[in-house]
Amino acid sequence: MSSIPLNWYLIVAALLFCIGLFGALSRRSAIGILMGIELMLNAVNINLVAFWRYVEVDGLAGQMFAIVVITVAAAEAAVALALVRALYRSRDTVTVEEIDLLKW
Amino acid sequence: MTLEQGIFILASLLMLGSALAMVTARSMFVAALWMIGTFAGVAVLFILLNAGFLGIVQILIYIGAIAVLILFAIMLTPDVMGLKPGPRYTGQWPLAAVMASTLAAVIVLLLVRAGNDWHIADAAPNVTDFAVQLGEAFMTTYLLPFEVASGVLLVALIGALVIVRDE
Amino acid sequence: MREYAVLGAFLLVGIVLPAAVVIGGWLLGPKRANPVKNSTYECGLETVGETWIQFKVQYYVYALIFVIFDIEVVYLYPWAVAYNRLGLFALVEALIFAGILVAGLFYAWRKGALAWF
Amino acid sequence: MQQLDRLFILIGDWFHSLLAQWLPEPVVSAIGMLLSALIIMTIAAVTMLYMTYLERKVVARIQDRIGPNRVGPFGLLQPLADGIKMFTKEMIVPTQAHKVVYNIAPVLAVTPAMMAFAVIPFGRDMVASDLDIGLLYLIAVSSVTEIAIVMGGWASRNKYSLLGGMRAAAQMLSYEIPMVLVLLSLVLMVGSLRLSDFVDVQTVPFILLQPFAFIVFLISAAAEVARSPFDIPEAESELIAGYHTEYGGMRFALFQMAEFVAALGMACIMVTLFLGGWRSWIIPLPSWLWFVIKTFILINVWFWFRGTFPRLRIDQLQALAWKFLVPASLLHAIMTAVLVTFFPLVKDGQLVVQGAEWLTTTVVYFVANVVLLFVLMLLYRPYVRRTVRQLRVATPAAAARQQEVQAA
Repeated sequence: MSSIPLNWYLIVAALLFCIGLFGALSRRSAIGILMGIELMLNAVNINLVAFWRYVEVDGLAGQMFAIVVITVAAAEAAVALALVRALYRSRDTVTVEEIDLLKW
Repeated sequence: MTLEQGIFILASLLMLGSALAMVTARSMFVAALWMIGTFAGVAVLFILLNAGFLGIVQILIYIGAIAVLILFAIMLTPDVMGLKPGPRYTGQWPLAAVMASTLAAVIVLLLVRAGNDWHIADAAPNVTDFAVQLGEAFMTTYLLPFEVASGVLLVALIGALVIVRDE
Repeated sequence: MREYAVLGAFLLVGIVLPAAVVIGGWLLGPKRANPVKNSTYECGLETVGETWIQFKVQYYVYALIFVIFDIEVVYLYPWAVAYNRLGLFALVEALIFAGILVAGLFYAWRKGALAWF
Repeated sequence: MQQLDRLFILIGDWFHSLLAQWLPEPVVSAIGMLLSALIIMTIAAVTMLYMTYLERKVVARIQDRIGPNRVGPFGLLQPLADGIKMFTKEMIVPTQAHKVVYNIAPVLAVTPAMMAFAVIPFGRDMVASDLDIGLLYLIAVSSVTEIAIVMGGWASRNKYSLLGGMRAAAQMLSYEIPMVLVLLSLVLMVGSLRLSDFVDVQTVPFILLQPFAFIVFLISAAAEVARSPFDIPEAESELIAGYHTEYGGMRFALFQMAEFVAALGMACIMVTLFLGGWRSWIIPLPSWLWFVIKTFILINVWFWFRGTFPRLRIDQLQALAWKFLVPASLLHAIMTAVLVTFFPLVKDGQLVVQGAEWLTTTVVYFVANVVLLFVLMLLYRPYVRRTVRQLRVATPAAAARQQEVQAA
């Protein structure tokens, strides 16, 4: 048995998630928002692996889920950053407040 | 306090501290560097959780690939050095701060109250030759995620290429 | 766990040693800074304009393809390790997996995304 | 002989028992880990110093010169003199630079290069950390260097540094893919990611079984550690000195050190994966001595490259990686997967090839590799010809000239 209670991992992950949430909600730069989302995904992964370690003993679902999350996070980052680049080319800015084409 | 707990606390402090520094950094580049610190802390947590494979994958994918991708994307934007004046946050940042801290307070409170009331298994997971187990799982139970992953990656590749190319 | 503890020791020494060398060099070396010495070097001329230069999008394209293929590693390495315990079925599955990604690579090639102009 | 083979292990055990008399067990093992890390890194650093000397000597011989010969006998003290000079130089931080990142970057460049040595078996039972996913760890660690380089380039606030840093990172990540894919075929044969398993299986070194894989790995490794002909990151004629233009004194030395140590690490990895690691060939010497000899041979291959090949242009370099090496290494992995089903080396964690069977296995794998090489050459012939034709008329002036020739 590990000397670290499951609670500790969950609390740390929750805090990380909330910091990421703040970043995603408040940053002006689109890349900053994306980085906040990456933090949130990492927090989720900590939870998945912690539950795998403490609750699910003879199975791989927790880790498998974490790997899928990593895959999707990478795909998401690739597409989102491509979008940022395309926005910058057409609107000359990466600031979300100035990207208001759909706001009429 | 055992050594394991000490390492956990150090890694968590590194992780949360870097995360805070990341969301408050003025320059996007510096923010990305702090993000790498966070990823490293998460990798240490994975290793402490007996998930060494995921810990290494965390370094390989998040630090070695995604962070580099983000750094490259920052290089393509103006104001690489983060010198342009202007606020870091949108106008709604106080609201966001209140929301995030409320959520954090609620979750932490709930977790502390729940205490150790989980169905915790007695034994640690059997992790000898984890990569082999994972490979066998990919070919049997988790065949669908294995094949879907390649599809997701292909779609992401083509989509991003179409969006990003200067025609 | 012991294996990872050794890695931790390597990380610790690997950071402390070069840091100590830098600090030692800073202590030993002369410290006579002046504005000209501390200016940006750039071929010995005065720096012209902003440091920022417009990077080609090509750098991003390479990083993008790299990320996609790097994630493939996470799936293919466990597969390769378990391969001698699995049958021909595993080969077929991995061929499908790799085939889909190769399709992506060839799409990029046909679109000219791999060329450096 | 037995004693000599286990020399370092015996010293380690003796030291361990000495400390265990006074200190509790966890503290002793912690001290042991830190000491082994310190010793391995110190050896790597000293070897790196003499690699600079050796490189200058070897390249000098290739260019019909003598090389350093003033300081000490045969110039043997030259690297020490260089080191002292670097050490006592003034440390300049450009006013424009981002101070913190500027200072951290060189340190972070050295760390991953050094950390690679943690999992390499230097001799029989001589491995600091016998990680079960050692190979994956090596790949992960080597991909971290890029970040330090981008950091150095960015923090200098200098166009050339920034450009050099970006180019270096782009090159490294491009060549990581063929490297990883070619290692996939070795993993298929061995069925493990533990580096000591790789050594155990290699009764016949893998360079004979998979020569094509070795060549691809050699090329990618050269690019990965920015050795010529892939030294674009610091192409003096194009970028002054690349990402470390603004660095001087000890910080510059650390960047250089990172590069040389990474080259040394790559040589060690290649010895472990392709040349049979510490296994002795013909002459029975201590296992660690064989490891050193093989590494020395590979290091000289780096220097031979340096003295022989001209530098590639960045577009050629990227084309080589993505258009040839990646498809080729993928094909190679598929070919190996098929071969492994019919001629397995390892089954359920047990080595199944014995004695004379090695001969047939080696021949089969070798022939398959050669056939693959020929097939690839046939496949790429039209492409190469077309590219060469396009290159001939690349510039407008050349196109005009060709039209003139055709008109006449």
